[in-house]
Amino acid sequence: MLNNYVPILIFMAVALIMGVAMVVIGRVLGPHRPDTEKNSPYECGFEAFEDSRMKFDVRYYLVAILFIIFDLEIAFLFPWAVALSEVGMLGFVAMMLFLGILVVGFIYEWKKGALEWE
Amino acid sequence: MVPLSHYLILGAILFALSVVGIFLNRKNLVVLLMAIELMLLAVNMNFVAFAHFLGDLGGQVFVFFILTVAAAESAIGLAILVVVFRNRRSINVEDLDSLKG
Amino acid sequence: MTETLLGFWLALPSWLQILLANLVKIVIIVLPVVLAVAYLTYAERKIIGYMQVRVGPNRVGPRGWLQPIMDAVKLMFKEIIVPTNANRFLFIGAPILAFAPAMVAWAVIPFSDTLWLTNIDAGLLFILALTSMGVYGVIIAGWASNSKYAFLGSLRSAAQIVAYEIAMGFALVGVLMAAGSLNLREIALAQAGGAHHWYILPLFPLFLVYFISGVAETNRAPFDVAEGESEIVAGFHVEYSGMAFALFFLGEYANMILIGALAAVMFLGGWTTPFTPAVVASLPWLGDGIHWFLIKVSFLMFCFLWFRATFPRYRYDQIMRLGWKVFIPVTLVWIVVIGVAKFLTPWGYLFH
Amino acid sequence: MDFKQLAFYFFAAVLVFAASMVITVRNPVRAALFLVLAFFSAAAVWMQLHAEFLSITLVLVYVGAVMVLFLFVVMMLDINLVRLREGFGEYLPIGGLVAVLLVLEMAIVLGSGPFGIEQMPEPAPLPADYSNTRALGRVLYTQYLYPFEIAALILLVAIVAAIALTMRRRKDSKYQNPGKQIQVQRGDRVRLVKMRAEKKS
Amino acid sequence: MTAAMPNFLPVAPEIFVFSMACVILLVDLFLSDARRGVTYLLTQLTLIGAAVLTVKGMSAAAVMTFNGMFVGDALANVLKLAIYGVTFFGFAYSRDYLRERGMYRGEYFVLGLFGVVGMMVMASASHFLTLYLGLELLSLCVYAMVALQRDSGQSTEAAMKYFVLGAMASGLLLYGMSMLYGMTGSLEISAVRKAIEGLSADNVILVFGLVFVVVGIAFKLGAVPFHMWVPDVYHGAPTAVTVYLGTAPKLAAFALVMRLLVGGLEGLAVSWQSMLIILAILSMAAGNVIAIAQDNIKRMLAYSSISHMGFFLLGIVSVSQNGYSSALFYVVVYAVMSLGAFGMVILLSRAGFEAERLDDFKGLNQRSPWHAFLMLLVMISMAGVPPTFGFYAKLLVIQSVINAGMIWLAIVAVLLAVIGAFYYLRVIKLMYFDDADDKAPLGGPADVRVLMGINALALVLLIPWVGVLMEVCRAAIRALAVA
Repeated sequence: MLNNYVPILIFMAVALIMGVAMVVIGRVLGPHRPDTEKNSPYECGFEAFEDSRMKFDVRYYLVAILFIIFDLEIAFLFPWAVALSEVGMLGFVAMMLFLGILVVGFIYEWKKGALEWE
Repeated sequence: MVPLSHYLILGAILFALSVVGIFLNRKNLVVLLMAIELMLLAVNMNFVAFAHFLGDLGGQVFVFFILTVAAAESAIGLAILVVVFRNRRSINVEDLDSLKG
Repeated sequence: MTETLLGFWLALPSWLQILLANLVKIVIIVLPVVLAVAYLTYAERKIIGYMQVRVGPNRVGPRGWLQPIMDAVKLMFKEIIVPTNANRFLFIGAPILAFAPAMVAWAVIPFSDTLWLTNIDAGLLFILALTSMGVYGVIIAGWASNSKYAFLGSLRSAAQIVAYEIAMGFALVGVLMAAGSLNLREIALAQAGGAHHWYILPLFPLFLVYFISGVAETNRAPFDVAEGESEIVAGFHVEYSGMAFALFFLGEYANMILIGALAAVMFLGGWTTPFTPAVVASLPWLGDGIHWFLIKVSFLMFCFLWFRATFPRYRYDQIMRLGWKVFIPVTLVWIVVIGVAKFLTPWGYLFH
Repeated sequence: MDFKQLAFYFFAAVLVFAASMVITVRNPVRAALFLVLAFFSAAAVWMQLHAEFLSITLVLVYVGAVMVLFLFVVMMLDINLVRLREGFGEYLPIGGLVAVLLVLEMAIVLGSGPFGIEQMPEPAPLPADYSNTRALGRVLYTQYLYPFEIAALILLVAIVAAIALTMRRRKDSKYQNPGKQIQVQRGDRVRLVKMRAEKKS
Repeated sequence: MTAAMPNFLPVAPEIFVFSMACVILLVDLFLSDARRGVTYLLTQLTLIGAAVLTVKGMSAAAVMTFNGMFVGDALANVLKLAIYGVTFFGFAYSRDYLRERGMYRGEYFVLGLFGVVGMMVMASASHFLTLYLGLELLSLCVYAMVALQRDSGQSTEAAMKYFVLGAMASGLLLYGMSMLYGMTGSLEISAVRKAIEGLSADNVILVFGLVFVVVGIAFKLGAVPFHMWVPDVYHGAPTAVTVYLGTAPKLAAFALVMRLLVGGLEGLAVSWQSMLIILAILSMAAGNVIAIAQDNIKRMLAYSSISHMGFFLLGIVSVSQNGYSSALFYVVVYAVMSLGAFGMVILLSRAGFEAERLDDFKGLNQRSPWHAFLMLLVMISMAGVPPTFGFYAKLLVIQSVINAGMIWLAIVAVLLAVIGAFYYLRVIKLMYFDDADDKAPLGGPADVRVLMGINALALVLLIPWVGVLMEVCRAAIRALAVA
């Protein structure tokens, strides 16, 4: 089993090296003449008038939180789907109950408007 | 071959780092939550190592549940953090001082 | 000559042998992928051009064939601008983070029955884990740029990627239920024996969800509002130029092709032939082979371009609604349908 | 030292390095990224313990989801970094000392005890067609049904709690439903009034 | 491999409460604010229904199901019934408080019910995994409930502190569990017990794991020196949540101690006994002494809870059937007393006014002699003055310590109890001998007044049956030993 992961390890190293190499190539071949105007962040031609780290809609957190929960549900579904033929009726019913509880949560989200983007 | 004790010592180092991180960090709540994640990682390391050397799948199942609970827990923890930030405009540990007898 | 080479090879220590052999394999995978990305951009411009009754690029080389090469060379000679107050290290690191997972995921794709880099048991899970890392490049790029437009764009992109990843994951569960394995090769082999065995038939809703989510996940038209030129100029990579930008570009297109390859393996039988064994027996040149895989992927890539040329851009709230309120319920329902069919009705064979 | 050992010590070193950076680095974004690195190397270590599913799930759930949320929070909360930075290093030597002592103590207990290579040898290699995910699925959905459903409840609680705590309808949002706007008929907006033409004065 | 169908009957109360909680969650979504009463009624009916199911399902012998993950024995049943009762009263007291503060939402009740499920899971856990999951289910609900008043700086701050320390405590507990797992090779409590019998009691690894387990438990109990969170959380949380988290979870904590230390690790009693003695003495001393200095009644009650946890640990320390049953008795009595005390704090509060300061109890006798009398009963019971349940509870615990041959410990406990009596008596003095700043008569709906009366009077009027109740506790503990 472990032997199968050795190529992946090598591939990861290769991909990272490739990425770094490409940036380095760009650095070496490309010109490097910074000036204030060029380096200022894009602002549609205006001067930057406030810090870019601004306050954000709480909805983004909510999406990320819900993402965690659903990701976990997927993590539970994977072994179930793979062992589906071996867990029998009981395992099937257990997962349906699990999904039922998830659906209750989903209805709650929906009704509360957590999935709405105004 | 790597003996079991080396995995356990790795877990112990992580655990000690997280405990020290929790007590050292008097400033940033987010880093506090990260230290708690590290602590659970240390625990999981132990369980996975034991499960492997005992040849028992129960430890792996336990880790899976710990992962689940810890993820849900950090979701709630960060939600509380966001609410605290709204009220206090700060996530400095030292600013949490309104409750003193 | 060959014998001296062989002797030299055998004289190497075993770890070096493994390393070199894998490096060669990796090069054999990476080079075509990068070339495919280059010519996908060419195809995109050409095809959309013809769809809009234009010619597309036709100056560099015969019929514009050398256009992508020239583009690459041009990008190499451009300056990499780092905005003031940007976090230098993360600013440069972000494109690498976007590029690397898009490449590594190719390690587990089976191109044909015998051609792959590695054949791990949990292949699909591995792919899902790697795709979920793509979001880091986006978030870090937006944050490190120290620019409002980039940050806003990265948040929007991230929220969108995240929403569609759920739908994608659920769609994969359906495939797993049908195939009973996480191994991509076994999934493809489970569909051998002709087009009527392909999972696209019983899992059609999941295929649609998966493919459209793939389009949304790569921030492609018509779901490219987070990079919409008219609103936030280019989204998270507005501040990037030169090779740093090229890395993002490579990553995005490699991801597109990856989505196509996965869809081909999971829903269209991968390298297996669409003809039944009876037909193949009489016409052996129609049998399994990597060419089927390439044909299927090319067709799916054509769909990506076709969508871009055809559909108007979605609004952001519509995108989020489609992901959360349409795709997730659809996939959930279909998972239950498969399960019920397998356990409670005699029609389980429809889903294998 | 064979490759397996080398890999273990390499990833263990990366893990310890990343973990110590998490608790000492000043910028929370960097701390979060080091935590990602820590999870990644932990996943690599778990892979050597033949916990294939858990190892990939750790990357999927923690690196792919939880740390994204952490990054969202540290990036979007308008944190006053200057205040967070002041007076940071003063406890560092003491903390480092405590950590070293703690580790030494734990290492003595764990290293000496019954967990050496002789007492607990490497278990027999697994059969070639062993699938960790399938094996886990098999026990999870037969023996561990009850905890499995409790886990579902915990996820439900997390959903309810997250929404109850953070969800707010913005009062100042000026949302218009474009669908409705398009569907407007002439009769809804324009009233045709019949008037007689004015007389010439 | 297909598993045999597990026996669902013993789990019926859990299934009922959790499905009702889901139903309530959904029903509440479709209710207007004016008809929120339906949610409340359904919640209370759920608790009553669960009690009925638990009583019906009682059997003499312990039942195991779900592959040894769940055990239904007398201890579990007693604890569950107490949990339903305490939660029922707590919800009733909280209703108007919530309404006046805009927190009268379904989430409070639903999270409360899920927390009850968590406690039930803990009460009948026979596997490390179910114990942990039950604990986390309860904790997650309580974290969220404390922060439910999300515009209040105090309550969100309390939630944050509670969360950080609670999560850390779970981490410590789990680290200990991992060591026990490694040494015994099992996660099932009875198997762990057997494995420990085969090892020597001073096995380094086992004791090493045990230390972490005990520290984790001490955090959850709020025993000194791991009590930092208790006063802040009790104080910062909305009183309606304090009444929830200050009562029923103590019963669940008892289950945690019994299942883990007694059920699984009794073989290591020599080691944990000395640790618990230190915790108990420190808790009684620090709790009682610091409570005197408080001028906020919620903080005072928090320190009082710390000292009561010390007394309860005394029962465990004696490592005997008698001691365990007196500890169970103590915890149940404590839950009822603390319910009464927090109920009274809620009753005194009005919209926009929290009766949190001790001074708010000034002259309560002039405002409402009846309520002052009820509070008097609760306070003397907490102080351990005869003839109240509080007195018997303390007496039994101290007796068990004496029987175990630790006379010095009993003397220390009595001395500290006397010191502790002081601050309870101060409340009584304020109520009867000081003039009220605020002369408004006490309101409160009729049902709450009746429940409050039952709650407080039970501490005295049930005294003739103290023997019967004690016998129930003994039977519960005996069942544990058999299983």
